[in-house]
Amino acid sequence: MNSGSNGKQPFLHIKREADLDKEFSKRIAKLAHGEKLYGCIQCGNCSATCPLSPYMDYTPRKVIAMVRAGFRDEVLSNSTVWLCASCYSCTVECPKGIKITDIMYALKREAIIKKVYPRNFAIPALSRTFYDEVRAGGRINETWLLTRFYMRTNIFKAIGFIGLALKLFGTGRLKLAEKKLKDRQQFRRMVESTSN
Amino acid sequence: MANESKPKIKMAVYWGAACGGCCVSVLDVHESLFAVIDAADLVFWPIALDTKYADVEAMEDASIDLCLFNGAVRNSENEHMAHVLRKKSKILVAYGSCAHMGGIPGLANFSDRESLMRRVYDESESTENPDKIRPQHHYEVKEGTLEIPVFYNDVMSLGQITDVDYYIPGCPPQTERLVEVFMAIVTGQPLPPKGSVIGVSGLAQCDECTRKKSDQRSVKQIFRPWEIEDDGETCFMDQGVICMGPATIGGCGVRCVKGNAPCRGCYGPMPEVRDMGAKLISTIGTMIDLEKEEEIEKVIEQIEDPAGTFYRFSLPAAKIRRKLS
Amino acid sequence: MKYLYYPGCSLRSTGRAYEESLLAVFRVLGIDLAEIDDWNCCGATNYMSINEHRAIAITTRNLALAEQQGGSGEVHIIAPCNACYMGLQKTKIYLDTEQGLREKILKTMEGAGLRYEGRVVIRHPLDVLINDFGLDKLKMAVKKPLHDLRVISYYGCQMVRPIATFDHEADPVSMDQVAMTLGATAVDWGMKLRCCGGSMTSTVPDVGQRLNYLLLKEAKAKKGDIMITACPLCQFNLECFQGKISKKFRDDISIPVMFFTQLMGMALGIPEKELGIHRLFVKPRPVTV
Amino acid sequence: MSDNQINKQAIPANWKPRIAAFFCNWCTYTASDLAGVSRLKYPATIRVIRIMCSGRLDPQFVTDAFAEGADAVLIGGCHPGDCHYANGNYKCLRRVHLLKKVLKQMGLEEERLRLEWISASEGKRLAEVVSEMSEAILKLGPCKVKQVVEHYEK
Amino acid sequence: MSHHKEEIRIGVYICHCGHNIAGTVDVTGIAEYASRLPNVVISKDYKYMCSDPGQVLIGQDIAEHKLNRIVVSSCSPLLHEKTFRDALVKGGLNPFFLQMVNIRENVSWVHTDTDDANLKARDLVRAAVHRVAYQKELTKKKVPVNPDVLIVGGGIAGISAALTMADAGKKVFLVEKEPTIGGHMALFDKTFPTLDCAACILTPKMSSVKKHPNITLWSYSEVSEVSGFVGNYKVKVTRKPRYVIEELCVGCYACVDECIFKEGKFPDEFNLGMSKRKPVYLPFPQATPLVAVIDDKTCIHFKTGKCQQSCAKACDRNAIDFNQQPEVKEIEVGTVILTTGFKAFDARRLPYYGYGKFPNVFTSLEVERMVNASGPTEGHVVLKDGSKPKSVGIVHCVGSRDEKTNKWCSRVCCMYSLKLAHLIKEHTGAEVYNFYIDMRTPGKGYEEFYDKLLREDVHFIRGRVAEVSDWATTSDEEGKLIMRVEDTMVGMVRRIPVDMVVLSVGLEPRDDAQDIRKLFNISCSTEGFFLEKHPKLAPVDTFTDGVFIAGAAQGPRDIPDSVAQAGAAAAQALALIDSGHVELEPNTAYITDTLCSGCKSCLNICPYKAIAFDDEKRKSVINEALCKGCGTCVASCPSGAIRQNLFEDEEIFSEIRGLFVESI
Ligand SMILES: Cc1cc2nc3c(=O)[nH]c(=O)nc-3n(C[C@H](O)[C@H](O)[C@H](O)COP(=O)(O)OP(=O)(O)OC[C@H]3O[C@@H](n4cnc5c(N)ncnc54)[C@H](O)[C@@H]3O)c2cc1C
Ligand SMILES: Cc1cc2nc3c(=O)[nH]c(=O)nc-3n(C[C@H](O)[C@H](O)[C@H](O)COP(=O)(O)OP(=O)(O)OC[C@H]3O[C@@H](n4cnc5c(N)ncnc54)[C@H](O)[C@@H]3O)c2cc1C
Ligand code: SF4
Ligand code: SF4
Ligand code: SF4
Ligand code: SF4
Ligand code: SF4
Ligand code: SF4
Ligand code: SF4
Ligand code: SF4
Repeated sequence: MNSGSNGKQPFLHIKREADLDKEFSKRIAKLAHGEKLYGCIQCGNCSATCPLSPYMDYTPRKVIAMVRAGFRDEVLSNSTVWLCASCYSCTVECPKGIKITDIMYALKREAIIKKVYPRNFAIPALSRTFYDEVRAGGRINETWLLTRFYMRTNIFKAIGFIGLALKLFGTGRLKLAEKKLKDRQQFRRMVESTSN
Repeated sequence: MANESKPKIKMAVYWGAACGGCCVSVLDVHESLFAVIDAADLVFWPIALDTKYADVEAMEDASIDLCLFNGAVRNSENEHMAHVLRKKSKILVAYGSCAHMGGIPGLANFSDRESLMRRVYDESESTENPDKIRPQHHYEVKEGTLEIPVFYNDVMSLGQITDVDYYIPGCPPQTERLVEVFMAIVTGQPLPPKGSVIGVSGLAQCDECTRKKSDQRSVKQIFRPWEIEDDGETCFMDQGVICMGPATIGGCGVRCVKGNAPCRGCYGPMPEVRDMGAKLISTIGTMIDLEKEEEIEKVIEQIEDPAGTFYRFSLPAAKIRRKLS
Repeated sequence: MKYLYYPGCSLRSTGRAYEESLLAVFRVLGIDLAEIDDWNCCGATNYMSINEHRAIAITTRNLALAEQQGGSGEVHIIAPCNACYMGLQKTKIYLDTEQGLREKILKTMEGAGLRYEGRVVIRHPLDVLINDFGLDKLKMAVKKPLHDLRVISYYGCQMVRPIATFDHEADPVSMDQVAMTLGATAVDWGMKLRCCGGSMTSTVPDVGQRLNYLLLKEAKAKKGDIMITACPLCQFNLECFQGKISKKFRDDISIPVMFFTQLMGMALGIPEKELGIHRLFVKPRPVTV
Repeated sequence: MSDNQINKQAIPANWKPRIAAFFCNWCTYTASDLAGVSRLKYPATIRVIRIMCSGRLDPQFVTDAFAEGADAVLIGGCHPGDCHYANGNYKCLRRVHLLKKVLKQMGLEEERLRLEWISASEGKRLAEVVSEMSEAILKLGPCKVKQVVEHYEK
Repeated sequence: MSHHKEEIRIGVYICHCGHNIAGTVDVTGIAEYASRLPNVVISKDYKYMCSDPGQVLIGQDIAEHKLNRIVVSSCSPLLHEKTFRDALVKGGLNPFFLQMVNIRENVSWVHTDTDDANLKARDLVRAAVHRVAYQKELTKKKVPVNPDVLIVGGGIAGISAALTMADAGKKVFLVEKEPTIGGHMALFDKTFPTLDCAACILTPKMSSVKKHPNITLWSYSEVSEVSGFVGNYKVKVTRKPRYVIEELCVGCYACVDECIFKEGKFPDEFNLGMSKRKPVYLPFPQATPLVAVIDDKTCIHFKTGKCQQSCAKACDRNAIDFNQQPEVKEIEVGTVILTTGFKAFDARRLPYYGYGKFPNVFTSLEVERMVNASGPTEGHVVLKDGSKPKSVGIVHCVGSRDEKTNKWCSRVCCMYSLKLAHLIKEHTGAEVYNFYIDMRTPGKGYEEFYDKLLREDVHFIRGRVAEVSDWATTSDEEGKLIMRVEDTMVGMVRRIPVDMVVLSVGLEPRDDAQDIRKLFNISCSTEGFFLEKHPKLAPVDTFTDGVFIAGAAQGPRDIPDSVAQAGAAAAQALALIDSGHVELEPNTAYITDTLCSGCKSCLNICPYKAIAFDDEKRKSVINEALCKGCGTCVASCPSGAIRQNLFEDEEIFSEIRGLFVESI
């Protein structure tokens, strides 16, 4: 996935200053304690401790470096942020106290707002489904969550999981209806009244 | 003692905001009174003579040789007379604690005019004032306009209103001191520089006080005088009772301590001290022998009304002259 | 002490057995729980990816409700699900430390007729068991000690990370202590805290299932009889995909995975039915037989 | 003259608090140097007067500073147990406690007098304290003592 | 100012300090403003006031304008007060007619708003002008300096300082906490970058200490009390009982051999617990002093009283004395050098490296002992099971450069990790991996050493190790310790199985650094190392005159730097001693008889018991020699009878007034 910028000159590994987003790191740093981002010493502890780094396009360390330098498009459109499982081990171990997990969240949000996340990559869709579900009802019903999620992505995948679903129903671990909030109107109003 | 050959000096005694104790102290000169009368003509003394303000105003400037002004300045009448007497007198003496530092009336600076009025005319247990009548500066009656003095928000010492030549402190001043000063003036002895506090010993009360003072003063608790069994011999401070003696200039003959009560400081501070209350706060704070904040706090809680204690006679003359509103 | 109880969504579905066993165990031990009335989703992790402010606002609603219900003074909330626990904890800390954020959120709360004062204390059931109830008392309550049982404690990510309050962030021991108190052998292994993949197991099965495979494989390698967890998602991932994983990696990694409260319930002699043992896919033979 | 009430007035525009700061030579004054050497930033509100020990702090300095126009007074000394002169800081602590009680009775806002232990290595703490205090005093507005005193001066 | 007989003539000097001040403060504007203040005769701004021309300028103006008070508005008085006082003296004025205004540390460096900064600078200058008018002529008191010196801590720094001082003919008391001197260096086999044998260079120095006629060595001892002041410290040293009479013991090991414990049973501190010792032991064969110690916590005699005391019987010199008690020595010295060294970081604080859990995870210090021929493994680098490792991973920065433990770089561990890599390779031929974040090798010959290692087939992986674990994912990982790290140069996470892990622990302040600090009245920096007076210009001085610091107690440093610092500290101490006397700041308190009422409020408050009561006069008196000038009594005297030179009430009151009251 490491193929130059926008397919224009696929084999050229060079980045020009003009192509960088100079404000990018500042936006990310605005997070709680985000300014610590600038203290990164590129030690790679985050990557090494990350259970998912083997599957990521870029290691977390590299993402941090790219954020600092303003490689916005590359950062937002690769798999790393979406593979972050929020396990927080990087955050706990980073010698410079950088809240890498929170930065990953911020990058996810930025990607969703900019709609640049990898298409058909299931995780953003799950987030979106989850989000809509909570906004509507205040609580999650995992049955509907999964159903809607699979509808959004790939219905055929769902078929592979049907056996599992049936087993869950069988043991009473999935239900079709879940108690909703008492005053859902009020809850929704509260949710709507917030902004980011 | 009076000097026959010299003409009698003209003397005035006036009271502003005061209890009257100072006037009484003048009478207290006992047998010396004759000496005084021999040497001085009293031209103005509201407590004893029927001289009107107008008579004083009519006097020639600097025609009074010696004026003892006692009491603080609390209203427009006090202020007016302070200015008049200043003009008419060669030597204006702030006589007693109130004229010197504001004195007991000065404690009213912990309050303000409005609250005082409210208390006196509306709220006090014995007040019956359904129409909420308050004293008015001008009041029209058949006979014409009545004017009563304006009551100020602040109490001030005489020195804060007008130029004072000498201060004789005390609540009231020790009479012997007055006689000494008077005689010095009459006999034309060289006088101390203007603005001096006179009739004082120059050392704090403890110098004269015969109570035994410990070399290892360490206080872990503060008592009010009635909470201890005073042995009559040990320094009050060593017994944990706040005594203003160490910060108070001598002259009274430690009369309170001799009467087994701690000094309250009516003679005022030592000359090097700018804020008597703050200075004793320093001394007391230092001698409390505790290090934990909670414990310190507890002991300090035992000092009831600390501002009133440390500034009992000197509030208007303190650096922070009154309660801020 | 009285505790407010925040179940969270999962304890009402895939993690039902966790709730059932937790309530049963706490009842037997005499620890009082009162469910927070009208609680809503904690926001979990996915919500954070969309809108941080909203995620914090909806979590704060739960805290505010708890304060309302819990009376004056400190209000202790037990949140058994790791994700909920972390979400509530993190929200509380953000509100305590970020002045600007607090003002914003409090305004939102006000709009919803709620007040949040910061009196809540977020507790994990393990924290309460060890630090309030006490392991000595627990030991005395054990009816059927689990001798000869090798227990693998799996803590998952979000119990002690990123904010450790009652256990070490890199080397937690609380669940092991509980297991030992029940008479079992706590197996020391290096993957206590290693991520199970979270939602990845369903969304990116290739990756998620591999993470679970590694965990299960190591648990077997360390000769564990049983794995215990304190998180509905971990339990779900580790247990429910075992068939698929075995097939995929051609390796038998089957091992019972249960909630630590279920294991406690067994040792305390609580009937299986009340502990939701029947809901497990992999029967915990070593304890049931 | 002379019968002003002390007016409650609005905080004047552009007004910035001035804080008299009495710092002990060994700890807090050194901390202020450290803050400088480390180029930390804090509001230009404090005016430092160096004394050898917080034990030298005479409560008269405090009342005098207010009377001359300070909006607040900050006293800085070594941490308890760290006094360069064994225990001068404890003596200061007790005086300040007592003084605070008196000033409270005088109607002075508590925020206007602050005692802080700031060691030689705590440049950052110093900057924080000054910033905090400046903010608090900015909210309170100018101190009225000077106004009162001026009213008393002929 | 009516009481001043002479006319006050003030000169004001505003320093630019290059751009340091002038960049923020309008120096010419302030100078102009100052020229209009009362009593100011002349006011100038100048580029560098502390430079020679700046000082000369003051002298010239004093002569030309008959100045009798000087205000210098520049940097902190803690930095340059002495400079400018000297300039006054050169100009023929008493040095105490100077007042400094700190418009650098307290203004230009900390404020950004120039209006506010200028306003503040003006206020401060005005205050100084007001204050200086009241300043008096004073003379410094001279007190003789006791030429004896106390050195605390017998590591390489303490040893070097002691020998330098003793060779210069001064009497040295060297106090060491442990039974032997030598410190950390005594543990090492070789030292970087030259790889010379540590014992070969250290032990001769240790024995010189013992033999030197000018050195009194008290090992197994600690300083328990300090009083007095520069040039004249009184110190109490507590000597712990070692139950062996030092003068009689010749270190023959007879007692050790005959102890009823046939084998060592208790962790040997010197070998970091990797070997066992008996209750009676000598730390190592070159221990200095070479005197046995009996550890009363493990000795049967002390535990039960029922030992046959074969140790004592074995000693034909009758050196063993079970009745020894702690002994307190009182000494008087003029100067002190603190060389108490460092503590190695406790690797247990980072559980993900598995120290204490996996037997084959070692700390660097343990490996130092291992490679040492006289160490617990006789110089063999071996795993716990005695076999040779085939692969070894060395983790740099353990407990350094980490916000959660210690933020600082420990400075020596890159170099000693390279050293250990070399030695391990040499001893075992194993594959050696160095995991580093940055390779820090600044020093003479250090980069060359790194270069040598790079060519020695040692692997260098740039990345901070996240975890050392025993879970294997492949068969070649089975039974190994797996190190997980990102190879940041390649951008990929790697798992590297090794047999042995070495944790290069960082350097920390010692646990008792705070106690020592309090005892000697010095400061510690934020991280807890002893604070120097100035990081560049006075790196071995402290804020307490006569107390110097050197070695790793001041901050992480290697042996060459520790020795260099020790030399510097010795030189400073010698300079003080050889000047024969110290001048004391004339800031003592004094009592005005005519104001003292004898209230005795002051008697019990002086920490130095400088105040006494004259029963005849019924007044208190201050012993000027004892007063250290804190001013506590001054503030407390209710009569205002106690005053303080340099900090007179009227000086401070006028400073306050000057700060707030516009006077033009
Ligand atoms: C693993 C390792 C390897 C190293 N290798 C090298 C190397 O190859 N080359 C190199 O140049 N540097 C090396 N160093 C650094 C070197 O150890 C230090 O530079 C050096 O030891 C500092 O010497 P010191 O005298 O300041 O402190 P220390 O060696 O720590 O000595 C301090 C002494 O003071 C004593 N003491 C402490 N407190 C008290 C007290 N309160 N009262 C009395 N005595 C007290 C201690 O017992 C000790 O004897 C290494 C460091 C480590 C950790
Ligand atoms: C660009 C740069 C920036 C730096 N910044 C810093 C910094 O911010 N902080 C820091 O701590 N260090 C800094 N340094 C390092 C610092 O410059 C040196 O540590 C310091 O100058 C060394 O001082 P010195 O007295 O040993 O040598 P020098 O400063 O080189 O002085 C040697 C003197 O000896 C004279 N001399 C030479 N030969 C003879 C001779 N034969 N006879 C008579 N006189 C002779 C020279 O003319 C010179 O005056 C910096 C160095 C550089 C190059
Ligand atoms: S662990 Fe922290 S410092 Fe190291 S590379 Fe990752 S973010 Fe940077
Ligand atoms: S929080 Fe995300 S980036 Fe960090 S270690 Fe866990 S999965 Fe990796
Ligand atoms: S303090 Fe009071 S009681 Fe004590 S000696 Fe002084 S005047 Fe006397
Ligand atoms: S003892 Fe004190 S209070 Fe009493 S009269 Fe004398 S000065 Fe006044
Ligand atoms: S007394 Fe006994 S145990 Fe102790 S050292 Fe001597 S022989 Fe060993
Ligand atoms: S010297 Fe090297 S190993 Fe030691 S802390 Fe510094 S960078 Fe890390
Ligand atoms: S406190 Fe002052 S007045 Fe009292 S004895 Fe001491 S010096 Fe004299
Ligand atoms: S100034 Fe301090 S040291 Fe000197 S006499 Fe007073 S209390 Fe003692």
